[in-house]
Amino acid sequence: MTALRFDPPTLPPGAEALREEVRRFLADERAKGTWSPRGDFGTHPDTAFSRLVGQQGWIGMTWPRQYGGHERSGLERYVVTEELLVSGAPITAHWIADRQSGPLILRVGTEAQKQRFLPAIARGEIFFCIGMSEPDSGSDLVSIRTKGTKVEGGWRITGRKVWTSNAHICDYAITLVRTGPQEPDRHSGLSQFILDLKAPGVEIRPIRNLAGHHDFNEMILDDVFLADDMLVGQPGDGWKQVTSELAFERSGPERFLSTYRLLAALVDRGGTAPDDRVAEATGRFVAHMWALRGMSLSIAGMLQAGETPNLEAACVKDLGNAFERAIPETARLVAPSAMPVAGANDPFETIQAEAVLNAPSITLRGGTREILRGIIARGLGLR
Amino acid sequence: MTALRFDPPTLPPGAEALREEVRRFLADERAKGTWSPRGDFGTHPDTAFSRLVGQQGWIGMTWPRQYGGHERSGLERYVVTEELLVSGAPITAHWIADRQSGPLILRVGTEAQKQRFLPAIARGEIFFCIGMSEPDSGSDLVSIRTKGTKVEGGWRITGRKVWTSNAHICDYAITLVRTGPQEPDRHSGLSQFILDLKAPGVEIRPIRNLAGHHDFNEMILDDVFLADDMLVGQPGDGWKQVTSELAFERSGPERFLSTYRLLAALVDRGGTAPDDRVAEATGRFVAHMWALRGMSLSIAGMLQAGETPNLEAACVKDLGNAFERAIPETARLVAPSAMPVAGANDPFETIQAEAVLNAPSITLRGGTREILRGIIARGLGLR
Amino acid sequence: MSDLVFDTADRLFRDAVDKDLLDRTEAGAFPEALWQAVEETGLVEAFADPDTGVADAAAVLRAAGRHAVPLPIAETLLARRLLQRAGLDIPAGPLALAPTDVNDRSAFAGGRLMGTFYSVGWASRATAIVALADGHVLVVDPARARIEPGRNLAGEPREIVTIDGPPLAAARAPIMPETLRREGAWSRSLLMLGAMETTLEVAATYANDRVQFGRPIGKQQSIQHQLALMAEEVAASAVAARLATERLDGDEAFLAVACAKIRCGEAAGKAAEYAHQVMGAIGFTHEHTLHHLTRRLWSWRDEYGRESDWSIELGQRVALVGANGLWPWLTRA
Amino acid sequence: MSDLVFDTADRLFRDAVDKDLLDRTEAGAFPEALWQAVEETGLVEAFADPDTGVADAAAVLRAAGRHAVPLPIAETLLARRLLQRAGLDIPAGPLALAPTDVNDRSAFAGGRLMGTFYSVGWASRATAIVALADGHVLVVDPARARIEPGRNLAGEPREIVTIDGPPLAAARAPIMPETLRREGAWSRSLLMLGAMETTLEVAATYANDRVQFGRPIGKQQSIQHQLALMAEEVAASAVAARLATERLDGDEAFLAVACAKIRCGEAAGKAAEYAHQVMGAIGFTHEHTLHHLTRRLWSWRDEYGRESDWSIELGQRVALVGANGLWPWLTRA
Repeated sequence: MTALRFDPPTLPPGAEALREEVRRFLADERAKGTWSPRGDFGTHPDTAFSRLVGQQGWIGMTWPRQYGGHERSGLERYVVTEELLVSGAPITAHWIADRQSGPLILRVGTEAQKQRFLPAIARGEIFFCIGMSEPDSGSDLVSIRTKGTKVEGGWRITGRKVWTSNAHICDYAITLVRTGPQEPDRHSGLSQFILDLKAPGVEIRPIRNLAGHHDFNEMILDDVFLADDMLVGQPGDGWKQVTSELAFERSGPERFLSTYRLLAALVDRGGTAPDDRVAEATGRFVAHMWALRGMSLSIAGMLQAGETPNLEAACVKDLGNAFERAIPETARLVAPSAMPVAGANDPFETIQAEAVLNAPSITLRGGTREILRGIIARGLGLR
Repeated sequence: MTALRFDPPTLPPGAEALREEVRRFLADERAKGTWSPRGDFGTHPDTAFSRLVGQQGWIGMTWPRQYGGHERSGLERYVVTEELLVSGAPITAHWIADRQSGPLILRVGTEAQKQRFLPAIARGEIFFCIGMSEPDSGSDLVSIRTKGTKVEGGWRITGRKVWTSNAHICDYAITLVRTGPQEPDRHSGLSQFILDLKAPGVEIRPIRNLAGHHDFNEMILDDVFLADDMLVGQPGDGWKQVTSELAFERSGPERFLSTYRLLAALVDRGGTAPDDRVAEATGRFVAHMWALRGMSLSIAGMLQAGETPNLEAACVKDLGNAFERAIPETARLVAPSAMPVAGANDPFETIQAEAVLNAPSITLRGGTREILRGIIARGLGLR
Repeated sequence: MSDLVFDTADRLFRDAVDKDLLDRTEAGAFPEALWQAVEETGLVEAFADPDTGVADAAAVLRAAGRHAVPLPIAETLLARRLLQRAGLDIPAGPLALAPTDVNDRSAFAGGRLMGTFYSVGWASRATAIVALADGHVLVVDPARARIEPGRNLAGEPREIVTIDGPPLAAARAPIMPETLRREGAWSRSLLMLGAMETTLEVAATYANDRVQFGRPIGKQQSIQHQLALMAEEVAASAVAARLATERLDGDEAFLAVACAKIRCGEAAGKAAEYAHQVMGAIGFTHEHTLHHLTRRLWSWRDEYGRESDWSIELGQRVALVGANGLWPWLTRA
Repeated sequence: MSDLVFDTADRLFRDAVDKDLLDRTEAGAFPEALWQAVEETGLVEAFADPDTGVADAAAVLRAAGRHAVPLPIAETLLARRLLQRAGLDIPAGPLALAPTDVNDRSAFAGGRLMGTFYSVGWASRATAIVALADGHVLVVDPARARIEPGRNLAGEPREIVTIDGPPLAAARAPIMPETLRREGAWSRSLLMLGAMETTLEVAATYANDRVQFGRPIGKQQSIQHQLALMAEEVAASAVAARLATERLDGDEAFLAVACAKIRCGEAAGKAAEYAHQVMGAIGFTHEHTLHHLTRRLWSWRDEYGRESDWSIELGQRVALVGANGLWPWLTRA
C-alpha cells in the first residue's frame, strides 16, 4: 500500500509580499474599471486583462528568463493563482497556456518552439487551448480518431475535436492526433501538435452550454497542413506527454475554489450574527476548504521539489469536486430568504444561480471521478 | 426499461381497528411489566413475549386456518408488524419463522411438515433461524460448502454456518446445503433442510458483535443425520427457493423503522419549540419515512395481489438502509446537548449510542447494496 | 379516468413539444398552437370533476413535467380551480397566479388591490392574473399591472408584478393563503416527478448506447449504481406525490404536501446530479435536451418553498404533536 | 525529531497492544506494564521540548490512535503540559484532566474546589486529577473525589467526577478554559487520524484477500470507490491535523483546531462507515479488531465538541470577519 504523503510546503520568502502585490493590483485595476468579479474561473475570458496580468510577470512565472519567464517558484505561482481565483478575476484566456501548454513546450518542445511561443505566452499576447476530446472519446484517449499523415515537410491532419474551451478566442490549440498504430501498446501512436487556429482547413463552431453560454467549441480539421516544427515532443509520445501533466492539472487551487465566491456571498447573506444553520454550513465549508488548500499547497511544494504526487493530486481533485458541488446545494437550503428588490439583481441569488447551472461541468474537468478513484484504489494496492 | 410500479394499496376493512387492538395490547402488557421498549428490532429475543403475540393471533396471520393461521390479509399483517416495530416490542424470537420459515414451509413443504411446524410457529411455541451464510460465502450462495450426502432414510450433513441470528434460542434452522453438482447451471445442487438444533452433531457457538452482544452464532454440523422428511421443497431447488422470497424480505417496515425510536427520541429532545436545525432534521426524516412507508405498503398490497415486485422491493431496501443509517449520523449533530444527570441514563443518549454501534449491521440484512443496485440497474435495462 | 387523462396529455405533449419549441419559447415566443391544443383537449379543466379532479390534474401536471411543457399549465389549473371555488367567471386562455412567494405583499381595501408579487409565472402572457389577497380572490387585467421581466433557471417566465388599482372581479376567498401555497407546492412536486421520469429514461438509454474504453459505460458498476440511485429517487417521489394527491383536499393535506415537496425536491437535485454525471459533457451542452429537464428540476425545487422551508415547518408541527403522537399522526393521515 | 518520536511510539504500541490487551482493558483491567513502558520511554514527556514539543506530542497521539492504545495518553500529555505551564509539580503515573464538557461546572473559592465533571477519562486509574477552575490549575487526589463509572462507545473509562474539598496543589492558571478545550479537541483529531490510518489499511488488505463470486471483492468498482473515498478522508485529516499542530500555540489556534476537529470528525464517521461497508459481517464481530478502531472513531468525534459545535462556532467567527475578510484571514493564518 502506497501511503499518501503530504509534505509541509515551505513558502519562499517574499511570497506574502507578492500576495499583497497581487491584491493591490486587483484592487487598483478594479477601481479603474478594468475588470469586475465573475463567477466560475472557467468562463468569461478577457484577453486584455490577461495581457495586464502578463505585464505584471504573472504568466509563465516559473519559466526560465531566457524564454520570457520569471524564474519564480511554483509556490509563488500558487499564491498568485489563488489570489486571482478568489477575487473572481477574468483569467480564463491565459489559463491553459500558463498551466499546461507553456509547461509542455518547455518540457518537450524544441528550442525554436520555446523561443517562438513562450515569451509571447508570458506577455499575455498569445493564448492556447487544448484539442483533446472527440465525439467518441471522452476520458478514453486511445480511441482518438483525428488522424495525422506524414507528408513532405510536415503533417496533414483531419478530424474533429469537441469541448475545446475558448478555441474561439485562442490562437493555438495543443492537439492530440493519431499518427501511428497502437504498437507496442494501446497507448502508442498518438502525437501532440501545436495547431494554428487560423490555419486553412480549421473551422471552429460554438457549442453552447446548458446555460446558453459559449465556452466550448467544436474544431473541425479538414486536411490541415502542419509543418514538422509544429510537432511537440516525440511522435508517438502523445499519451505519455498528456498523462505526465496530470498532477499539475489535478491539484491546483482551481480544483476547490471555483465556487468560493458563492461561499463568500453566503457569509454576506448570513450577516454578522448568522443563524446556526448558516453558521454551521459556512464553518464546515471553511474547514473543508482549509484542509483542501493545505493539501493543494503541499502538492505544489512537492511538485516544486521535482516529485510527482499523482495519487495525492487525484485526492485533491475528487474531494475538490465534491466540495465545489456541495456549496451551491447547501447554500440554497440554508440561505435566509431575503426580500427581493425589484429591478436589482441580488448578488447572492445571481452567484447561486450561476453555481447551480455550472455544477455539472465541475466533474468534466481533469478526469472523471471513476478514473480518479481508480487511480487512488490502485495506489492503495488494490489489484 | 421496466418502469417501477407502486400501486396504491387498499387496506382491508378492520385494519384500523386491528391497529388499535395492537396498541391496546402493547399498552396493557407494558403496564403489567411484560415488556419494555428496546432499540433495534433485531436484538433482544423474548420467547415469552412471542408466545403472547402468538396468542393474539399475530403470528402466521395470513396462513390457512388448517395450519394454525388466521387467514388475514398481508396488509393486516403489515399493520401489526409496523405497530410492533415502532413500539420497540421484543419480537425478535418469532420474527424469522413468521416472515420466512413459515411461508417457505407453506409454499413448498410437505403436508406433514405443514401440520407439524406451522401451528406451533403460529402459537409462538417454536422458533426458527436461518443457516445460510458460511465463512467463505457471504452474498455468494453458490460457493456454499456445507455438504449433504444421501444415506438410507435421510441425509448426513457436515459443514459450518456463520451469522445465524438467534440460533441459541431457536428450535430449528432452515439450512442451505449442497446436495448435488452445479448442473445444469451454477445455481443448481443446493437444497434446504429443516435442521433440529438439538440434533446430535449440531454445535452452536456464540459470535459476539462489536458491542459485545450475542445475537449471531456459528453452527457446526458434524455428520448430522436429517431424515428425508426434513428436506424442504425439491432437492436442488434451494437457490430458487431462497431467491423467490426476496421481495418479502426486502420491503417490509423493518427495512426503514429500525431506528424509528431514535427519531422519536430526537423529537423529544428538541422539545415543543425546537430550534431550526432539529426541526429541519426531523421534518426531513419524517418526509423520507412517509415516502418509504408509502412504497412499502404499496408493495405489501402488490404481494397480497400475487405480484412479485422485486425491483420495487430492492428500492425500499436500499433507500431504507440509507435512511436508517442517516438518522443516528444526523441526530448526533443536531441534538441540543443536555445537562447530564449523574447516575441516570439519558434516554436520547442511550438510544443514540445503540444506533451508532448497530449501524454497520443495517446493510448486512437482506442483500448488500451492490447486489440491490445491480438488480435495479438490470431492471432499468442496463446490460 | 386519471390514467386516460395522463395518456391524452402525454400523447399531446410528446407529439407537440420538441427541442425547437423549447428553445423558441425560452427565447421569448409563446407556443400559441400548443396552448390552443391544451385548451381544446380540455386539459386545463382537469380539476372539474368533483371526484377525480385532483387526480386528473395531477396526471396533467406529471405529463407536463415529463415533456418540459413550456406553458403555464400548473398556474392555469390552480387559478381556474380558485376562481371556480370563489364562484367567479373563468376567463379563457392562460392564467397567472399570485402570490407564490413568502415575500410577496399585498393589500385589498376600498375596492383597490395594491401589491407586489416577485415571481409570477407567465404574467405577461396571461389573459388574467388571479390573486389571493386579504381574504379575497381578485381577477386583474395584466395590461393594467406593471410587469418586469424575469425568468427562473429554466428560462420560464417568472415576473415581478406590481398592481395598484381596482380588479376586474372580486369575491370572498374560499381558501386560506396557506392552501394556495400548498397547492402550488403540490403542483411542483408532480411537475418534478414527471421531469425526473424522463431524465431517468434519457440517462439510462445513454448509458446503454455510449461506448467508452470499448464497452457501454452502463456496464460500469459506478454508472449502474448512479442509475439505480436515480431510480430509487424517482420511485420515492412517485409515491410521495401520489400520497399528496390523494390527500390534497383532506385533513392531512399539510403533512402529505410537505412530505411530497421535501421528498420530490430532494430527489430532483439528486436526479439532476446523477443524470449529468452519467452523461458527461454531452449533457452539459445546449444542444442536448437534458438541460430542459434538469434546469426545470433546479427551478421547481425552489418554487413554493425549498425542501428546507417545508422541513422546518413540518418539524415544528412534529414537535407540537410530540414523540408519542408522531406515529399515530402518520398512520391516521 | 518528531518522526523519531513517532517511530518509537509506533513500535512500542505495535508490539504491546494486541486484541487480548484491548479486550482485557475494556473488561476493566489497567495495562500496567504498557503504562510503565510508556513512562520509561519518555513518551508522556513529549511536550517537553520547547521547539518540537507540540509536534512530538502529535506524533505520540497519532501513534496511540493507530494502535487504539487503551491508556490515558492524551489526558496525561495535556495534564502534564498544564501543570508544567502553571509551575506545579508533575506527579508520576497516568493523569486525568477536567473539564472536558461544556456542561461541566465548578467553582474554586476559599481554597476549596467544588465541581462536577461529566466525562473525565480514566479518573479512577489516575494518580491525580488535574482541573482548571476559576482561573486556577488544581491538583486533586482521586481518592478524595466521588467517581461514578462510565465508558464511551469504545469502552474507554469516561467517569463522572464530583469534587468537594481542598486540592493537593493549586496555582494561577496560565491558560483560559477555551485553550484547554482546544488542546483537547486537537488531541482527539490526532487520535482519530491514527485510528483512521489503521482502519484504511485493514479494509484495503481485506478487500484484496476476501474472495466472493470467484474474485477478490477489491476488484469491484464500488469497493474500490469506497476505499478511495476513505483514503481521501484520511488524507484531508492528515493535513488538517498537521496544520493544527503547527498552529497550536499560535495566534490562529482557534481556526486551525476548529478546522481539524471538524474535518477529522467528519472523516472519522465516514471512514468507519466505509470500512464496515467493505468488511461486511466479519467487521461487525467482536472477534475482529476493526471495532476497537471504529468505536474509538465514533467516540472521539464527539469528545471535546462535535463537528457541528465547532462548525457553528467557526461560522460565527467567519461572520464577524465578514465575506471580504475571510480569505485574508485564511491566508494569514
